[in-house]
Amino acid sequence: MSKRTATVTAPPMPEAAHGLDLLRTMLLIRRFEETCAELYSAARIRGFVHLYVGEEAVATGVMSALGPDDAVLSTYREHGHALARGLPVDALMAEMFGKETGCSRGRGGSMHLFDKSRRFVGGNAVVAAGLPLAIGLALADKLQGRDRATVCFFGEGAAAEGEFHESLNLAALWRLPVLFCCENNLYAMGTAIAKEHAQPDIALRAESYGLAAWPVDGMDVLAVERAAQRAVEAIRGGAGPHLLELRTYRFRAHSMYDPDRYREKAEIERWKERDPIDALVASMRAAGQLDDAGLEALRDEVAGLVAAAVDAADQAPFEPVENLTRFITSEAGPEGGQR
Amino acid sequence: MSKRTATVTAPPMPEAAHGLDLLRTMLLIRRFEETCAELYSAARIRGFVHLYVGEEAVATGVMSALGPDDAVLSTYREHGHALARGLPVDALMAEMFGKETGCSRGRGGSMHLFDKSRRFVGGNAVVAAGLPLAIGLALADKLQGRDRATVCFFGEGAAAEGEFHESLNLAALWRLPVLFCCENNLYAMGTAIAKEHAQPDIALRAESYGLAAWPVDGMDVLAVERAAQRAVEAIRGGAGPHLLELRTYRFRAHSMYDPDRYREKAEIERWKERDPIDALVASMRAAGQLDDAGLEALRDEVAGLVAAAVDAADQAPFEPVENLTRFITSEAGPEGGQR
Amino acid sequence: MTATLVETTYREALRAAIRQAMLQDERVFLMGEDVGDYGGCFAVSLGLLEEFGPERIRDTPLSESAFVGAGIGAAIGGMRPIVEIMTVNFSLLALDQIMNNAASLLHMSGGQFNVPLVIRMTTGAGRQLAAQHSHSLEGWYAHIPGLRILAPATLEDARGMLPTALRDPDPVLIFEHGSLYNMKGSLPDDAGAVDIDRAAVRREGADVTLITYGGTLGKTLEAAELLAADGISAEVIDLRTLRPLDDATFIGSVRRTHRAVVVDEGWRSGSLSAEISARIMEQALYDLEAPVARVCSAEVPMPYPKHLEDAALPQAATIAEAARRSMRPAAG
Amino acid sequence: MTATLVETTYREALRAAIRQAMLQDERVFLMGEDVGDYGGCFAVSLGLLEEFGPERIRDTPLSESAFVGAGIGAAIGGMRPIVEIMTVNFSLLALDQIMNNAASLLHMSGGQFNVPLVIRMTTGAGRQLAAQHSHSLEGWYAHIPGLRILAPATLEDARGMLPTALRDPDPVLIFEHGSLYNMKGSLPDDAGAVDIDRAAVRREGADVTLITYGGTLGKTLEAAELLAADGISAEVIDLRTLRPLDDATFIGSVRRTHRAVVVDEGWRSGSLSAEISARIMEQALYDLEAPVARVCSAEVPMPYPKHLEDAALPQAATIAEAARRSMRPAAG
Ligand SMILES: Cc1ncc(C[n+]2csc(CCOP(=O)(O)OP(=O)(O)O)c2C)c(N)n1
Ligand SMILES: Cc1ncc(C[n+]2csc(CCOP(=O)(O)OP(=O)(O)O)c2C)c(N)n1
Ligand SMILES: [Mg+2]
Ligand SMILES: [Mg+2]
Repeated sequence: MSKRTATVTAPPMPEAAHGLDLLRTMLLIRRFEETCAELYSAARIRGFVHLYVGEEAVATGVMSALGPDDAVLSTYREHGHALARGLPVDALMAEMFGKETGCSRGRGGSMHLFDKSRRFVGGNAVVAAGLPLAIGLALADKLQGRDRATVCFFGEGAAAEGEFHESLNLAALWRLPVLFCCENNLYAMGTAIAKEHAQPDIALRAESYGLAAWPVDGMDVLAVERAAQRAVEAIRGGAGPHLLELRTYRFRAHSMYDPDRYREKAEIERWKERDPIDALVASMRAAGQLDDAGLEALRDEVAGLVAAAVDAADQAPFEPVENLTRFITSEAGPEGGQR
Repeated sequence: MSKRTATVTAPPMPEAAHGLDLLRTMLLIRRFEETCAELYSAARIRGFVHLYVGEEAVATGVMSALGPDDAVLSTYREHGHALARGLPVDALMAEMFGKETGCSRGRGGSMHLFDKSRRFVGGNAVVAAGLPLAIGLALADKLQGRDRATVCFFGEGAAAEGEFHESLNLAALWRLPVLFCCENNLYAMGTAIAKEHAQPDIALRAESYGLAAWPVDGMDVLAVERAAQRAVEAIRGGAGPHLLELRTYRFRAHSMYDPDRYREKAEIERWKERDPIDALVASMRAAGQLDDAGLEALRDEVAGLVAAAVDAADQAPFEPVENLTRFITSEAGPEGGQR
Repeated sequence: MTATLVETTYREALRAAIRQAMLQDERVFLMGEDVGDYGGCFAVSLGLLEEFGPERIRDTPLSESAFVGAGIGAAIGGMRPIVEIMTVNFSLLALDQIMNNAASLLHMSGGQFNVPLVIRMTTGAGRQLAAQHSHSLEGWYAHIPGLRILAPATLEDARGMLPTALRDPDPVLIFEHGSLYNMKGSLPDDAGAVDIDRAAVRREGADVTLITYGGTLGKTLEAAELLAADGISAEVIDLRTLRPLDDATFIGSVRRTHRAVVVDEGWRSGSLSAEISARIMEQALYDLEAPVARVCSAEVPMPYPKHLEDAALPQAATIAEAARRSMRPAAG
Repeated sequence: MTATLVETTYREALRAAIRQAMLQDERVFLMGEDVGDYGGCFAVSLGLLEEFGPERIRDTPLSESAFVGAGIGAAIGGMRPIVEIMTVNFSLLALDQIMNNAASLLHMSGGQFNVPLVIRMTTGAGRQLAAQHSHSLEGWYAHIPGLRILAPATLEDARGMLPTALRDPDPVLIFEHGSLYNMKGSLPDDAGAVDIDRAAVRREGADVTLITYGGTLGKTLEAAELLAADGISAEVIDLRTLRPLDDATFIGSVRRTHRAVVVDEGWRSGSLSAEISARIMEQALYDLEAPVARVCSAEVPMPYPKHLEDAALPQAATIAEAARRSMRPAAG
């Protein structure tokens, strides 16, 4: 790896209220997903489900740097992105259940969460397929003179796909307001990064396109937030696209299908010692911003939200079968008239 | 551009006989293509035809460094590669005419020249589509323990395609015996390199995959030959893939269809002053290896070859229409028996 | 005050359509390889860069997947992009974006994200461009739910399909047959948007229905002439929109003529012609006096030489012969 | 000495086939995403890395176009690669390599460069994987000349199609339906290569021919049971090879039963079912007592919830109902 692997070091502690917000988001993601795992085992959630446990600091830190008009593109490992972006827990849980009240009316499931009102342009289950979309969203902003950023998440595995190359080149060539967020969790399914990339330093590679690219400690939500803030500020200032390589780790298997045979238990345990939630809790305690009661209250709060979401999802209706062929084409019809 | 644009400087003059070989090949390519251009205007050659005029030093220098067991992958701009690789002029011209005696039985035309006996794995008319094939050919050599190189030509425009990225990564990751030859002629059809690449230094970009990559003066056949020899030697020695960025220029339009509206006449004229044939002639004259008579004799020789090829192609038969559906599947049938 | 007719070509009609759309709607822009400095690989956009500048006539690097995906993103972002893929042959590199994003986003998002994108590309064989530059895949694309597939075969449609497509809230693919760009004719000077919901009867007839679209319309009309000389009255239907198919027009015709020949430049097996035949089977079996016949391309990667290419493609004579056979099916 | 039967699964049969090929032929190797350390995304290659090592059980980066192209190159270079694309959904990223190189090189080179490559991939819906993970495109691939398309629906074919495919000098695509991996049954311990030229009659019957393949064979056999209960005798044909199609078997059957229902998990318009219907139209129109019916997937990107997915897919009940309707076509 390059000499540039050193990450931005410990930023100063933020105000307590802000720290609590970040912590709440991370706890909510964790709780949501642990519940999903249980519901999956109980066969009440189906399909492919990819958990984000361990990576919460990434989504939480990045989203915290965005404004409501910025756009977000996610992957199939997207619960964290969606929650951190502020999608309602109820709508997400209903989507996991395939209910009509889900954020995609139940049609998408875990891998296809969408929310137009929050410019959350969705989960995408084809690896790297979101990058070209990000180029287009940013181009639309540029052509319309809007001062927005488009953020695109993808894994280090995705960086081997041709779309990564084509998209980074386009973004740099056209100086588009895109923030590429590469979540480097060291594995693409069962394939370790050393078997994916001849040069595994993604940030260094990204620089060869003429992007500003920074490696960031993805287990430190404050470091992530600060890097994202700086990048988004630069992007808005017209500095062109940026890439953050967020070095992180997933504590659980690739998906609920995966028996996780390819990693050493010891490696997983080592990373768990760097749990991003524990880390923030420790810093806040040290700064006197959090005590046991405070933490307990937060945990209860998010547990309550998730439990309520499960109940609501349970009771929500399924979309009637007659609706199957809706949304193949738009119902509004052509501009200037009904179809 | 990077500080690395300085190219290998004037190598010593080779033996006269070798210089004459190189010169003969370049003259042959030039004469072949000028004849093709005339035949195209006379509508005796059809389809898309892409001329190599101005770039002859590249094919000539690279092929001179190869052995008969090495494999070559080319593009749609391939007459020069084919001739330099030693494909018979007759078979090439017959192919341009679509005759049964053509190197692809007339089925391919200008963009699809093939010759199995010379491991010339063809013209490929989809930009960058040959790179993955090169990976496979080199992998086959590696798996079978054969000490061969696979050479893959493509343009600087092709380097923007996803296949470039995926293939360079695979080659470097698996340390495959591939020589990538990027013919940087500054334009992809009508698009100048500055509109194609955020970072137009292809050699520098290639290095980010962990390849050895060298820029080379593509108008100097001796420089090309020397660089290719060194690269092929290193590849055979197990040093893994190499990339040569061959800086060159096409003197004619992209294809016979192209009115060439996008380049300044003055730019073209400037490059013509660096005509690779003139340059070699001048060096050989200066070294006392060539005089007017010698040059005239060579010109006559290649003109004779090309004229004879045109006559032969003219008289050769077309494949009977009944054969249309041959070669959709192999005629030999499955291994161990007829189909 | 009536419109005057002006001489034009298919290429110019396409260009006029793009130009008008750019003038009328700031959200429209054209993006693709060589649409700008080069003027479009088939000169469709010639001159537009000078008029509209490089932001709106946007040259892209060779990266089909990324710039098609960028078109999808820009459409979601409020623009009305026209993406040009040089030819259908290279569109395979962007097929994931087309099928899994453009065609699917509206449904996957439960109706939230529609994709008002127009993709134009050249299709078809007949110019000796050999195996990798001669595909006719528009019928194959018509398999994909969520897309509208258009194949302008006339000047009027070359001029009028784009404005209608740009008003569509969902992705539309327009396939321009490479052999039509130089087609000459006249159009009213106020020609504009045409409907894209209905097939068109290009010639009326009573004995047999010839169903086709795009690049083979001309040959099919020629075949109808040949048949007329034999006393056979052929109706010629131009499908125009390959997805969704306007069954009603061709089924209605077959009910009257009792015979049909489908002419389709795609490879025969699994071509659109099979779908047309299957729909006639389902909706009009009892009206048929002969099996629905198909005249398609030979199932070969297209060979370069003219005699083989001609033999591989539908021709007026082979179309007429298929129609004649359907007039005497027992003998066939 | 007769072979003994052993209990196995579709997955194990596939694995046994790969393993045997690797043992018998040094030129064979397996390449794809997660075939090694992970054991194959559907565990087909589990254990093979340990047995054959990382050179021959070769994990690739996420780069479908490059590693499929590399398979083509390796085949030309004298190897016998088996390339695994995780699922058909991602194969679109490699489609240019498949159509423009694998399927075309032999023809473009005038017969010089054949491509003895086998590509395996998972296909199909039914596991609530939603729009981007549920395509059934094997019938669509069957449009491409130069490819052989296989769809093993039984343990015997899961075990036997690969060895035959590996002896083929030209590219073969094998589509494994995702819902079949856990299918249990028994095979002779010496099971091996099967023919890949002929369709199979999986159940004999006299009243109606049900034509299907791959993932819908089971449902079609169930439908035949339902029909039997109604006194309708259905013949069930498993196409097995989708290109080239063995017309003779299904045409012969339809000539006897006079009725056909095609069951195909692809989207209806432009699916393989249309081609089957068109061929029956062309070859057996006068034998039909009812229109050939099609039971296909609804033309939607697959929705996630089970009730909608079930409604979108062919089911035993809908197949049986289509067959019943074809018994009384006038009423239909
Ligand atoms: C184009 C494509 N190929 C393969 C897959 C199957 N697949 C899903 S996730 C995944 C690994 C992706 O790894 P990475 O990009 O590092 O993201 P992570 O899952 O680690 O977050 C693979 C191979 C896919 N969805 N899309
Ligand atoms: C995938 C693909 N896209 C577009 C084209 C059309 N096309 C043919 S050559 C060419 C330019 C290629 O430029 P470059 O790679 O620099 O090679 P050069 O022609 O300059 O030798 C283009 C756009 C194609 N053949 N394939
Ligand atoms: Mg990863
Ligand atoms: Mg070039």
